Amino acid sequence: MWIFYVMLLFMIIACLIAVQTDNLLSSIICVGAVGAIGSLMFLFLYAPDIAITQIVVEVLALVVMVRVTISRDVTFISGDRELFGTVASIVIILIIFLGGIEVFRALPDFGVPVFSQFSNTASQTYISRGLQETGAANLVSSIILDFRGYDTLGEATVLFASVIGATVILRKETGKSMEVSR
Amino acid sequence: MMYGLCFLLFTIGLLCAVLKKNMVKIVIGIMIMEYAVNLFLIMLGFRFGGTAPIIDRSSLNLEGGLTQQFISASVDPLPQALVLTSIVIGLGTLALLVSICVRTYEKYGTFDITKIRRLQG
Amino acid sequence: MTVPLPVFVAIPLTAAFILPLFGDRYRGFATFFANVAALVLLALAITTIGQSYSYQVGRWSIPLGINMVLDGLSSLLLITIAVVSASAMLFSARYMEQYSAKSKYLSLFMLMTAGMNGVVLSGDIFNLFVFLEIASIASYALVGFGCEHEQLEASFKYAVLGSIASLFILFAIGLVYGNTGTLNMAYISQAIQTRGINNGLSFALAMFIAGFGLKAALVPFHAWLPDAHPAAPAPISAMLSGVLIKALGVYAIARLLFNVFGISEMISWVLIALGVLSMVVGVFLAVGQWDFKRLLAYHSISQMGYIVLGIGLGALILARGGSVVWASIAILGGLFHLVNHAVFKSLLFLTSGSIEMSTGTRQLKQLGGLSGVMPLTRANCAVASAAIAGVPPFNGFWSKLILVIAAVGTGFYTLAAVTVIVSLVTLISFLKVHRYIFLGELPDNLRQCRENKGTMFVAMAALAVLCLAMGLLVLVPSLKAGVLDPAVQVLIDGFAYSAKLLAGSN
Amino acid sequence: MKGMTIIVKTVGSWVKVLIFLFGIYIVLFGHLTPGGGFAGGVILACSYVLLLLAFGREFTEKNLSLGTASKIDCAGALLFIAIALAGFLYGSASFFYNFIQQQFLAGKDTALKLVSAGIIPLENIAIGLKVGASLFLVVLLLSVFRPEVSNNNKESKL
Repeated sequence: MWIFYVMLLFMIIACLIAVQTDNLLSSIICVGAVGAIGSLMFLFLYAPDIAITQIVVEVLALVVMVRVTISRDVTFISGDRELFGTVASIVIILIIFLGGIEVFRALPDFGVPVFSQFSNTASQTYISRGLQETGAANLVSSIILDFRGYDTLGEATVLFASVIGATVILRKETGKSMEVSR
Repeated sequence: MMYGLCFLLFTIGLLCAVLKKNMVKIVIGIMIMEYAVNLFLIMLGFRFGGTAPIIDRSSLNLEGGLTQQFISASVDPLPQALVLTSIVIGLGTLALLVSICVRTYEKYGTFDITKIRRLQG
Repeated sequence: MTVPLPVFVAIPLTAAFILPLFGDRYRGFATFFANVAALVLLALAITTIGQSYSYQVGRWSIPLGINMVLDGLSSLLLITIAVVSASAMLFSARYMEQYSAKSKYLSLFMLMTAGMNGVVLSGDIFNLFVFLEIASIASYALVGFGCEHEQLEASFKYAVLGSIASLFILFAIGLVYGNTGTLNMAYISQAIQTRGINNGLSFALAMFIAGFGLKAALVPFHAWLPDAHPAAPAPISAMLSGVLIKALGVYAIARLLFNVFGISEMISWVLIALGVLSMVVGVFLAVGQWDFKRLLAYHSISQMGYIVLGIGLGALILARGGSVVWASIAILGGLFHLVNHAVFKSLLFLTSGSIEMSTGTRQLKQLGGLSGVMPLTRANCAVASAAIAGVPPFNGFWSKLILVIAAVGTGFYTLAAVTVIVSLVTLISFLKVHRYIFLGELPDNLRQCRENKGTMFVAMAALAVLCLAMGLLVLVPSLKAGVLDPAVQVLIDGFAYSAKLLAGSN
Repeated sequence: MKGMTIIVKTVGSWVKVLIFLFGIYIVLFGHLTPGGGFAGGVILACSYVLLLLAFGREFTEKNLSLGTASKIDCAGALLFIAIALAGFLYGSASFFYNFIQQQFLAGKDTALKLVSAGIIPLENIAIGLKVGASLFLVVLLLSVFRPEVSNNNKESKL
């Protein structure tokens, strides 16, 4: 139990550093630390699939982010936006936080899975009959590619859309001649 | 309590995304929010002393069926499937946001979002 | 014959995946291909009128698998999306020739259509989120398509706010899962009916309203829209203002509130407040604008207010246990205005694109006297302006009239007055548009500009004809009973949604 | 971008193969062990990203050019949707119908074998291709991107 608290506190501290430091590179490295600890935490939460995915995605995201920031922005952009907006946002977000914190009492305690609280949930069927229905030993695989394969089609499409979008945004010749004259 | 800390992580990310004026910091804020949400979803399915939802030899009995022990110990696989999807979606969003940042930087020479607005007039 | 529902997602997705393969070499064929796909979708969407059935993907019964649900509301939205996307696609055939990377544009356009179709057909809350993300990510990229300064900044702002909204929605989905143990909307609704709404679910509902409200650009959350919609290329502005904010925002809110969570008086008041705020703030910000597309974008916020007001009013009457007839009139007004707004606002954005393509500017002060040069565009613009301002024979008039009747009939005289006043201000604002664009003196630098004929005109004219003809949807009883009434009935029935689906699955 | 030193290049050329093979393993055994198409695809992309970082852009583009990566991206996505649509062909079946499992493998004891689970391994392969190509494409695009104009701002600031 305590190990989860330690890891979560570590993540929160790393996040705070990432948010507050002025140096972009160290900020990104802190985010990397958050991701690495998060991946470890997924492993302890018995989610090895997610742990693998998280760690490789983290590596790739870190490479991309470092690539973007290194040699680009050497100036330190510090400080926040204008005062009124800042105060208003902080107040609103604090209200959301205080409202939200109460809400988690309604959930089952940490360590008691949600699906055990209800009868006839989909997850119980996935666990007890997933192997014979789909033949996949990895139940997460059987869910994402068979029971909820339609979601995965959407997921692949999201990635496709973002790659096409990145190609469009980063294309060499933009070819629009009219609005330049503005 | 764990859920509350997780929500705190979400709030930190939200604050970072809303308040900072550096574009990369805003992207970092969104990344942190994503971690928090993913963690929250996985926590919902966690079971103390459970096993991962992956069947191996030890969880099959002699007839090839599942042992009762596995069925009663496995954590919830559904949130894991959702998180796998949401990690990919997060990566897609990140790629797009970063490319917009890079393009903007090459146009303006800065990541400062308030300066960009001023330059535009 | 019933169309298998995944077709509505599979056709645009396949088109989107194929187009980048050959689109750069054969631009003409790629355009033709995309147009054909859009027209096929339109034809298929029309066959769904009056039908209602569900489809279980992969033959897994719910809640194991995902189901797609077609009912009156989905069908109405499907047709709207198909009409607007077909005409915007036709318009972009020539309009997008001025940009490079056209095949990528067509692909993103198709992805956006697929995402919206997926959202309106989904019966699973996480699946809805996934398709919402497809449509949103495609639209972030399309807003930044021009890669000029304002496009990039608008795109970044839109992408950041949109991602935050998506994460809110995802967090709320997590809370819903934690409190009900299922993701299927029918099962969630059943769980809520048996166990009632606890703290967690009401917080989730608040996060849903914030998230979808951000996507719908209702007033406290509207900051991104006036930047993003004008920055996109004109056909995309038409899609964004015409259908995207409705399919992703209003549809999702209405579906969740009426069919899943159930309505309460407080939520109805929240909706009404959001609606009135959007109407008033949007229109008064619009009056002061001198950029044609930006003005239209502010009007989008204002018109979205009408839709939400109608739906909220209906919800309030239902929650108070008032007369179902009046509630259905209010909801009818809201939904009819949704369809009407999709048609006339996309027409307005298309005319703005036509003007911008010919003259190279969209600043009202730099334009003038175009009525002699661009008579066809002017006629289309006049039709659409009359429709948005609520001038009698056009479609906008009928939906606003229904809304006013509903407000007066149930005793909300203030709301009726606000509706009428906002409509008048809209009229003034569009008189200004006509005065500065089409009347007055033709500036010297615009003497060479020419009318856009061909496919661009056909696309605009089709929408203009619809603006005139759509009044028939409420005036002819058989049309009303076939198209609009089933959609209204879905919202009025409320929890019957889940009962029907659960009965069908067993 | 010229690449790094000879040490990095030598080690990188070996490690790259290992990472690539590991990615293939993760993709192929996704239905039996943790991993799957997505994680495997990212690992495949990572092997090429290593190549990009160690050897520089020209070398990598000779191996896997932008155009090819984009085509693999589309092909993977098409393959995935084709598998999904193939479910329509069998009987009264439907979108995403696991026809191989339900029609050919039903009743056979395939648990924990490589050939099992019907369309799931095929879908894993499609996703692996798609994800690997598209993520490599993103990294390559971001490192290639040096626009034609507007470097004056940067100079003046430094």
